[in-house]
Amino acid sequence: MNTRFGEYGGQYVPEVLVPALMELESEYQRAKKDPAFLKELDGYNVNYGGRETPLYFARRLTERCGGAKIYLKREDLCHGGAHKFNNVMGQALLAKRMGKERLIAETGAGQHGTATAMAAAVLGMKAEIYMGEKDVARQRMNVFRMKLMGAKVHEVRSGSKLLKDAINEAFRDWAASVENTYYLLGTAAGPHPYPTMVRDFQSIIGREIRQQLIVAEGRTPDLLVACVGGGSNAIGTFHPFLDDRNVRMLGAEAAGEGLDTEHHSATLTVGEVGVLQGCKSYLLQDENGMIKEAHSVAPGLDYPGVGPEHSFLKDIKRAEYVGVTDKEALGSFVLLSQVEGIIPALESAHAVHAGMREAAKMSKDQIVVITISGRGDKDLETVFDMGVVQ
Amino acid sequence: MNTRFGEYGGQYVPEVLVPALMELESEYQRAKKDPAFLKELDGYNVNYGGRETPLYFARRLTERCGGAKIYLKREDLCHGGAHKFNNVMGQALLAKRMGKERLIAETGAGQHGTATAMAAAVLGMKAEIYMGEKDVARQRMNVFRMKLMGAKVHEVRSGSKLLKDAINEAFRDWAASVENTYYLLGTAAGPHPYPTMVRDFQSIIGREIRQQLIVAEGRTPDLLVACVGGGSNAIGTFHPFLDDRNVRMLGAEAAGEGLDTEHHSATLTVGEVGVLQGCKSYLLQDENGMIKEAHSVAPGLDYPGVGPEHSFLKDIKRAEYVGVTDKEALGSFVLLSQVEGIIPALESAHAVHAGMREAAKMSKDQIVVITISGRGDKDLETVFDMGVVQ
Amino acid sequence: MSRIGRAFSNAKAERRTALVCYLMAGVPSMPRSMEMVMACVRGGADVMEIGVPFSDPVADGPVIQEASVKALENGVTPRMVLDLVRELRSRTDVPIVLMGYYNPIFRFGEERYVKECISTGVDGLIVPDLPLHESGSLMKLCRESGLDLVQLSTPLTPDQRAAELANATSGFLYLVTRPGITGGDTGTTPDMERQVRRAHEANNGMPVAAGFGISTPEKVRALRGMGADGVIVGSALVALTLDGSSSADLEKTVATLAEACKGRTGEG
Amino acid sequence: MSRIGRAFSNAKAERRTALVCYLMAGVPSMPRSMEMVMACVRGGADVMEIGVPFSDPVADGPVIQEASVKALENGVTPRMVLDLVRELRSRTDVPIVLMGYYNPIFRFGEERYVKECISTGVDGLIVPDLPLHESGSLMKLCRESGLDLVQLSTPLTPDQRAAELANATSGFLYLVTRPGITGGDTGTTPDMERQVRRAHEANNGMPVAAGFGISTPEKVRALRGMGADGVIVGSALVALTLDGSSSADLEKTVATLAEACKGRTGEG
Ligand SMILES: Cc1ncc(COP(=O)(O)O)c(C=O)c1O
Ligand SMILES: Cc1ncc(COP(=O)(O)O)c(C=O)c1O
Repeated sequence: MNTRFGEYGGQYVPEVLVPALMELESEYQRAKKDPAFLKELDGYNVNYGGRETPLYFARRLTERCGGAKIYLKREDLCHGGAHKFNNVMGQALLAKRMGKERLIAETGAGQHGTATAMAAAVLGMKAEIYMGEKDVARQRMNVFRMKLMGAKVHEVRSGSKLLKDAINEAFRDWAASVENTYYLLGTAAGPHPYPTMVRDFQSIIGREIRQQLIVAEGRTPDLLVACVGGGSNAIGTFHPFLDDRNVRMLGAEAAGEGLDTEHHSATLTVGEVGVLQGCKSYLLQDENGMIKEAHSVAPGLDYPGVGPEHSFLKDIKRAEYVGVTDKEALGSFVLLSQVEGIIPALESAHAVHAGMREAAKMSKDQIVVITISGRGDKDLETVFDMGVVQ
Repeated sequence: MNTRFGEYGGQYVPEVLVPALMELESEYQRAKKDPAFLKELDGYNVNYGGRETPLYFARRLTERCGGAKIYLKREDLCHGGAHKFNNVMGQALLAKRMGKERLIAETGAGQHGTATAMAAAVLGMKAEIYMGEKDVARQRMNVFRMKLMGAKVHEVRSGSKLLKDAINEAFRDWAASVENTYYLLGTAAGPHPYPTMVRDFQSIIGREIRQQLIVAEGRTPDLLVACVGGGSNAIGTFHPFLDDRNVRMLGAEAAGEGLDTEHHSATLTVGEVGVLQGCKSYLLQDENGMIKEAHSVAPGLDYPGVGPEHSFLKDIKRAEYVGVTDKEALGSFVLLSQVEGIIPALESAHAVHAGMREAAKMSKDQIVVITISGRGDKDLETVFDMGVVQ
Repeated sequence: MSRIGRAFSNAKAERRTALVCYLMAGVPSMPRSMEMVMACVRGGADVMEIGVPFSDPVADGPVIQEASVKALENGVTPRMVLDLVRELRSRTDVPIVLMGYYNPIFRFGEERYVKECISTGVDGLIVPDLPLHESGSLMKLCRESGLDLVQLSTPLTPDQRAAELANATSGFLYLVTRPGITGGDTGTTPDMERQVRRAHEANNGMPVAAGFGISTPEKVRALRGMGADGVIVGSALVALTLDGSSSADLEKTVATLAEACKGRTGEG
Repeated sequence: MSRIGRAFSNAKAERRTALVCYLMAGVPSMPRSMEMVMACVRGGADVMEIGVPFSDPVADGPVIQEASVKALENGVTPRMVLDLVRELRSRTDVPIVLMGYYNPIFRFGEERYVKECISTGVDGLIVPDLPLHESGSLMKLCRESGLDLVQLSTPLTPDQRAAELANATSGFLYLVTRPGITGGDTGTTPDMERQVRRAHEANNGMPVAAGFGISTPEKVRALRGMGADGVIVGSALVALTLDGSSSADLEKTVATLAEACKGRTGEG
């Protein structure tokens, strides 16, 4: 299996984890060709996760933009409320197959942690979730959801006390527990084989889009848009279309308070190549190679790294990446709620903004598909406190 | 159209609303036979609402009970998070067809109000929601969701300041605005034709169960279980099976702090026949016919009346109804979260308890279907404050 | 002819518009209810409408809702309202109509309720949430025992149904001045004239009384000008029983309205 | 033979286990770093391992994490660590290994970094997040310029890979005593003996030093008994630079450990 996308990716981990990653790679290779595994995963996707998710023609949003037809891929309707489900279910079943009884995971906003807790519950496994102290404080309800489903939540007090540090802590746990523990990484980053494996599990998004759009419009889209945190929902959306040269791809990163400030998470747009948490990719770092704190109003985008395949797609210009500010994202959060009755996750609101901007420039017979990676219920408190409405 | 179910139902409303109800009845009669209307509704159900919802075989819950196979009908995966969607979408499209531009609705927990706001947004209509002052205070986030989607929320300060009073206020608004306003009632109660119409829109639940179970097991279920507030998710579950004499039906009402206390909402189990808000049915009332305040930890069950069809089904013994206490419901709220990774609405947790109790008494080759009417995210704060976990 | 019918025909004979006054039983208190009703009678009420409180008065605006709550807080029951009527009967012959929602009647038992009404001296019933097509059994009982069951007709009522209501009502036809609930300020609809006319055309002998939001002599005169045989004043009077006004104040207000019922028409 | 190689063979010749001491550069402060390193040298360290702080030290436990944070707060950069080595070289000949994560090296530029290491007097590198199969280009540069690149081997490493590591490493092989991160208390695995043996079998000339959680003379003696050529003490010493201990305290602790490196084996 190729461990890299161009120069990006790799396996930059302590030696103690190398055997586990190799075992994971070979087990994953076998599983993905095993019809029994695929059938079991498909069963959970359909009967438990609520797949397939709709591809919804957003008539009013389209009229609003006055350009290309806008379709929304509704990952917000997945069980748990986000695309995180797709990856978690796949990996949890893989863990079970590997005989691991304990799952560990990092979480920022709490979405991946919740999804992991959920998968552990339904499969009868143990889950322990690492979460930065600051995130624990601002995502109280997601912490409670995890505990409710029986997971143990570890508050991480090291470093910036955010997602990045939760990942570090999860790696530290794994280094000590790797024999009986499966590290269920939440995005298409980290050491090989995670970027490939997570992308494969998330590619159900793009595969469904393809089929659904064929039925609805008889053709492939002109533009795919998704938000990029670690990059899993975006790569899941893009990957099945990589060979379709006429399909453009646009990733929306968090420009936070602006690309000219220190407060953003626009790794691909303004970051520089480096190595973090197992892989080589674009990073937010200072001149000495120290990792910077990321910022975004969307907790799921608040990560200074990005999945290596996106770095590759950027370099070869197969996909474009743009920054969307907190303010712009909040604007489309409200707009989509009012125009379509869909409250998107703040993360997804970044994609909505970027997608609308493009659609407005395109002609009426063109088609834009925006992936709504999750629902915004988790963000209501944040947006409420900001006084955006009333 | 028959306005009654046995002696129950009818049209006990001020004369000023009679013409509107008659118009509604005839418009609904036409719509439900109009393929264009049905197609449009189906389109929204599938592409916007995420139907069909899964019928999930709950393996671990089944093992836990040690009796009949338990399937869960996953209305929690509907857009908005509850079965309320089915009814709201149907009625909102009907309102549009009738040329009404303004929707009004009552809401207790905020679920129906949220669903109405959502439908108004996606169809480009105005929505105004009546909600008791006490409910506004305890369901802050749902109030925000409604406002976010552009709805106006009226705090109702009359009477007990709860759902019942919100309904009164909605009727009062309607009496004055009936010419341009559609009253989008949220459950299978109220004056004819609401109980029939809401039941028809919700019957998609039972129709899907039938088809899905045929695929999964090749037969009809032995027992259907659903919670009963106003009764819409239950009647939607039951109705398509009424003619299948071998299918038992069980409605779970809120026994609150106990049927022997004053704090419950067990209308069918211990109420008496009367007339409230447009229909004759079982009610919680005192010896002078004054309506009593209902109580349940589940805000959506907190209603002293019940849809008339359930009163009829109870009398003819076609369905049974049992009370489930707050404590029992909280227990299954936690249990289902931990055993299946599904956090049910507190309302649905009543059905889970009743369903598990029955399943345990049945044999392993029998089948119980429990309708999970909604997801529990809205209830996390309540349960959290109760200190149920940790 | 019932006592109510006679009250309307007497008024007509005197070229007056009959004045129907509404008060909520037990407001401001059960003992003072009697005094308040008598004040209306002294002020010139031709018919008294007495409200039976209900927990969920869906057809009523804020004032009468508040009065309902007050009455229920004062412990008023349907039984006590009947007792109040019995006592009133020892002091006045004014026709008395009980205005109350259906559930308490249903709960009391329609038959027993009608019997008690007759025996205590009630002349008629208004049940605001019991439209014609739901009132079959109660209407039958009322007819059999000579109790008037008053129907309401509204500006939205189609002609045919308006005619049915005019024919089905007894005592008088309650013409609702506008879509909505009791109380508030109504600009009387010009359409009112047409409504009165169609009611008279459908049942010429039946008096037609207009109500909802009638609070001033001007409005009384306006309705008088539109041909109404009676006017019903509710929230305006109930408000006085809630705000601490004396029975003398109430009597004065009623007297002013009664004066308007005789005056020249067409103003306001 | 490199300076590191010589340090190990000298110790062996003296029948001692070589003592490798780890300190974080810039802790407690940049000026006092020198003093602390020299205390270790005086206490009897055969090799000094100097930590280059990184924002995300994923292989380290709480003590070294804290030291990293402290160093970064003190403004320590890779450049400053190299300067520290340059200064150290005017005072001691002790072999110096820089222990630091890969990204700062990548950012500095592998080639430039290796060159600066050589010119300032660094003898070797440990890069805890750069496993053998990712270290190709750095290893090539190190080989070319005579800088040792130390590989780590763990109890979970399969035999074949352990052999590869033993052959690929230079200076010494870093044997991790147990799965996990630095610091904490290790019950040294009995398996350690087998690990040392398989390393020696794969590459008999290569010294094998055991590290992770070695904090007491007892543990040193135990590892000595299992055939380790060296022991690496990190968190236990770093802790002293964080808790306000003096360089004299540090020297005393190192001396006690150095004593254990000579003692009879098999105890503890
Ligand atoms: C709803 C939602 N969208 C997007 C993301 C970003 O992750 P990724 O880029 O891996 O899809 C997250 C991460 O938590 C999320 O919760
Ligand atoms: C999730 C959920 N379940 C059940 C109910 C009860 O309503 P019904 O009995 O009409 O299904 C509600 C009402 O708000 C609800 O929100």
